[in-house]
Amino acid sequence: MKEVTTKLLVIGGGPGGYVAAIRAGQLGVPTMLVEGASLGGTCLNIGCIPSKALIHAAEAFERARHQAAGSPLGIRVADPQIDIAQTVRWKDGIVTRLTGGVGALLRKAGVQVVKGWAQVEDGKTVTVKPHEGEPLRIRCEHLLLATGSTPVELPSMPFGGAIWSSTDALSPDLLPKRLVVVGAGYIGLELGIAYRKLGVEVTVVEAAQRVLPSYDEELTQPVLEALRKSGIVLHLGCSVQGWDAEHGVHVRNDARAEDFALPAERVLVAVGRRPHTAGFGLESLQLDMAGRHVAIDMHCRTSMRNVWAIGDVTGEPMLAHRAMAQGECVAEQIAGRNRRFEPMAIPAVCFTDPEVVVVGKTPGEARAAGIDCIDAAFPFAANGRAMTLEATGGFVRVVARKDNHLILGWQAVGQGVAELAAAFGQSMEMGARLEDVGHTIHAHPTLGEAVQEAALKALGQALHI
Amino acid sequence: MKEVTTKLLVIGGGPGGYVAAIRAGQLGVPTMLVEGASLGGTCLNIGCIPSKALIHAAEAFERARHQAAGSPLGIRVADPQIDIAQTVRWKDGIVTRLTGGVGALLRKAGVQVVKGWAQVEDGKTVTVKPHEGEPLRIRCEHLLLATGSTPVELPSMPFGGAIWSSTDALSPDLLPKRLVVVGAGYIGLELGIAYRKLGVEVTVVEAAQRVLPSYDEELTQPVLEALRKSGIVLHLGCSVQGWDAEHGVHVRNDARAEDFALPAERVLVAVGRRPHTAGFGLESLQLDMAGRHVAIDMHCRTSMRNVWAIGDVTGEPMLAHRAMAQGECVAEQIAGRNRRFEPMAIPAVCFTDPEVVVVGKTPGEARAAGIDCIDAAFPFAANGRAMTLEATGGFVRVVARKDNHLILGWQAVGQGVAELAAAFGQSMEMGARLEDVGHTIHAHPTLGEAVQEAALKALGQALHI
Amino acid sequence: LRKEGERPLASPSVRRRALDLGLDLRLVHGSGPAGRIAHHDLDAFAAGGGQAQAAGG
Ligand SMILES: Cc1cc2nc3c(=O)[nH]c(=O)nc-3n(C[C@H](O)[C@H](O)[C@H](O)COP(=O)(O)OP(=O)(O)OC[C@H]3O[C@@H](n4cnc5c(N)ncnc54)[C@H](O)[C@@H]3O)c2cc1C
Ligand SMILES: Cc1cc2nc3c(=O)[nH]c(=O)nc-3n(C[C@H](O)[C@H](O)[C@H](O)COP(=O)(O)OP(=O)(O)OC[C@H]3O[C@@H](n4cnc5c(N)ncnc54)[C@H](O)[C@@H]3O)c2cc1C
Repeated sequence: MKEVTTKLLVIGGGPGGYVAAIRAGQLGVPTMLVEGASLGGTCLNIGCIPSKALIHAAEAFERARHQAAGSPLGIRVADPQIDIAQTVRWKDGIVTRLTGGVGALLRKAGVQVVKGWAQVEDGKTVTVKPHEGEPLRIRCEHLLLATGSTPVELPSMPFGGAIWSSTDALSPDLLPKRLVVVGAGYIGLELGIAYRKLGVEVTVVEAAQRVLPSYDEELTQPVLEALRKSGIVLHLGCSVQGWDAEHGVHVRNDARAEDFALPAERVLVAVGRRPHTAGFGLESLQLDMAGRHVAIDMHCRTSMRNVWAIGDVTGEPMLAHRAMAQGECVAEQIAGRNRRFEPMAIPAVCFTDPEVVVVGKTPGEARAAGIDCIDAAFPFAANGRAMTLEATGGFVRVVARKDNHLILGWQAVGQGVAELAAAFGQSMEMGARLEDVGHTIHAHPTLGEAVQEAALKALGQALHI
Repeated sequence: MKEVTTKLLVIGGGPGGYVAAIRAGQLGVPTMLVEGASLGGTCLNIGCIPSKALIHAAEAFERARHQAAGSPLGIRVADPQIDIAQTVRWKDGIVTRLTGGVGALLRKAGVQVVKGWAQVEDGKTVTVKPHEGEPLRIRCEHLLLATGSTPVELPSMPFGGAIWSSTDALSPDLLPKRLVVVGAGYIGLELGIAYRKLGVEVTVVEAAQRVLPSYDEELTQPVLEALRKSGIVLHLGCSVQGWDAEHGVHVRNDARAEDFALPAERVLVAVGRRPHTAGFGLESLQLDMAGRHVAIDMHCRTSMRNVWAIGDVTGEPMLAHRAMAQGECVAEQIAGRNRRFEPMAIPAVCFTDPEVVVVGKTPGEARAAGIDCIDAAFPFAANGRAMTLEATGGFVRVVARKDNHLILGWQAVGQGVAELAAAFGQSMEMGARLEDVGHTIHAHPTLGEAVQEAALKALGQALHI
Repeated sequence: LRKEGERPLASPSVRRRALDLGLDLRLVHGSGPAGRIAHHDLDAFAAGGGQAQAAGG
């Protein structure tokens, strides 16, 4: 077997792995990266990017359908149609451009990419059977695990055929008449809403009593209302038992001990993601685990010296920008710098309709942490820009310490609030107080004015409410 | 004549005046506000809000027209139509809601509103002939001038009939086949682009050699390209001489000394706005002026004791959010607080397509001020979110001091960049350095990632380019 | 301290507190990055009776 040596070996070319490799390369660290599937990982190929592309197309189609029914703006169209195969081709074009771009960035940074599945031998040795060429043994000084996560399967409904994972839902073979979505977390809802907008009858089954159960209720209320208005049928407090082609999904209402069936041509199972830790020899390292994921410290170090781990394989929050930031952090440490992964806040965005953004602590979390805090919400119904965008649902909420007004968290729900995450994150990292945001001039007319007004409202000085 | 006395009298119910009055009322200052036209001023009635509503409708119609021609997303519609009278009604509905809201906010703050035109007698006395009821003499301790601005008229083409001011263009009697826009500042371009999207043949005549001449060329380049692509015809370096119904607008190419005519059913004259200082007795106060506008100091004080001025009547930048911030500043001072109007930055947004945002200094301005600075731009072509939104034109640019990396300015051009202004403004006010923004985790996938990448690029650490 | 005529670097909340306390930020030493004046710098200055610290202090 051919042997090579490198300083840093990265397993996994998702946002965690590729960013770590690029940054290490920039800093002159000899770096190799092994990727078995496609550069860009879940995020670029079957996650963040293709889902947002599909959502964008679905929104455009929904607008067209609304206009066909006559719009308050005075616009009218006839006969809206969507060729979903073309939509998928468009989406694939974006994925190809982005994954090609990642390859070019890695090359530019001097990273050697090996295409194939890595098998861990020990903390300094990995073997790969590349898709092309002879098997390779790579010896490294530092090993970085960035193997990501995979969708959780239900034993009663394994993926395949009519049972879709999120990956299948992003490259549909057809638009089903009826889709059942199992799981009302962000992935299930993002895709469920998109399919509804594409004209599909969508039913969501969720075991918890609420949608987006990891978010607080006030925040998810506008999403719930929008779901109902869109005609999505919800079965909360229900679990799925199985599926057959004739009757569809077998569902049990847990509280009422009632069983019923939901007919559907396709079922999207979106009940979570599991860190990818098995099947490639990782067990042999006997790393400390934290539940299902690899345990890491604030330096992204595992329990074995010079073995690092980042991204989804290290558990929640499983988000691309966390993986990237961890990747940068590890690369700089391997280049000899003193770094820690200790952000003040990691924003989380649901690209539902309305969108949801959470940065830092919610009022409930702050109180649970024993902090004396104030919070205030400013509704988009009182924001001029929102009116001109036909987007008056939702609000911006701020949470701050009562004593010194230090901002502890931001939450927002509404159309287009994802782009407010930049201001939220920056204000948290800068240690801003309510006065800082409240007395910053925000451009008129923008949704961002609601950010300023929320801060002013918490100070008892709101102007527009 | 009936006489009343108040502590603060505000003339003008635009964003400057109404915010000053609300804040003063909140702080317990006895306050009266006189408005001759409609609460909300230019901004809510015939400016920011109605223009953004029209732009939103025009964009929706353009998308429909594109879909009729077949879209890369696979969406197709037939026979897109717009009923512009309905669009105007929808826009008017928003205006009514907002101006009604301002009235309610003023009442809630305990402000007494007088509807009528104010006539200044002296620095402490104003008379009003209200639209309803008997004439009134108001004596005040503090007089606040917030009389705004009015569109500049061309002597050769006075407003009326086929010659539109921006106000007329926001409530069109019809969609002309051909529209000539005189002036390629932000108001002319915002409206010109909207009309083009509504299907009108639009020609823009501008005396300068560039569109948006007050912005730097790199920033306006993507706008220029988009104008050309949209089929808008530009005549730069040209001045208008007059209009007649038969030939249209008479234009002179100044450099070539060539004359030609541009046939058009309507002509929008958008050559600037003039502070509203005449016709209501202001001259009698003999206030110091700075050119055409009332001169003020950093406290928004005029040259006469206890006479204050804010907003467009005090000159550039003529922006609603500046007027509001000045209004707050004056109200707090009259309530006895120590305040100055000295923001680090006042954002300016052009809602063209693509949008343009400028906050703080451009590279050129920083260099002209003798500052040793670095700047870097990150293109949306390398941003995943932009790809999924079909919005890859434009970039985010940052300017920072070379020595300590203090951020001096942000500029952005692209679809949807208006909402980045919140992050830009906050980072400037907080005194952020490139490292602060570059090492803040920005949510993926958002346009906001381009903000982080621009900061990283200025540091030589960009990851995605 | 900072160069003659250079504007003190401080966030809106610090600027406003200085105005409320009647303190001149131009005299306050900024301990933060790029000479940014933090709330604790203002507190220290106010505790010192609002006197300018010695140059370089
Ligand atoms: C539908 C969907 C939508 C999402 N939307 C968002 C969103 O909007 N925003 C957000 O922040 N996050 C989103 N996520 C989550 C995001 O995709 C992940 O958090 C992110 O991709 C994690 O990055 P990573 O580098 O840790 O792992 P991954 O992206 O999963 O990459 C891991 C890579 O490692 C490779 N690999 C694994 N084992 C081996 C081996 N033995 N040898 C070689 N290669 C190997 C895999 O092939 C894969 O390419 C979404 C996920 C899904 C499924
Ligand atoms: C088409 C257009 C689009 C615009 N878009 C934007 C934008 O997107 N963002 C932005 O920030 N700015 C925008 N502006 C500019 C913005 O509208 C002004 O900067 C803002 O309205 C200024 O506020 P103001 O309170 O100073 O004056 P105004 O809003 O002009 O209000 C002055 C008020 O005073 C009243 N008044 C005057 N004299 C008297 C008197 N003697 N007695 C009683 N009442 C009197 C007037 O009737 C008026 O209501 C736009 C302007 C136009 C024309």
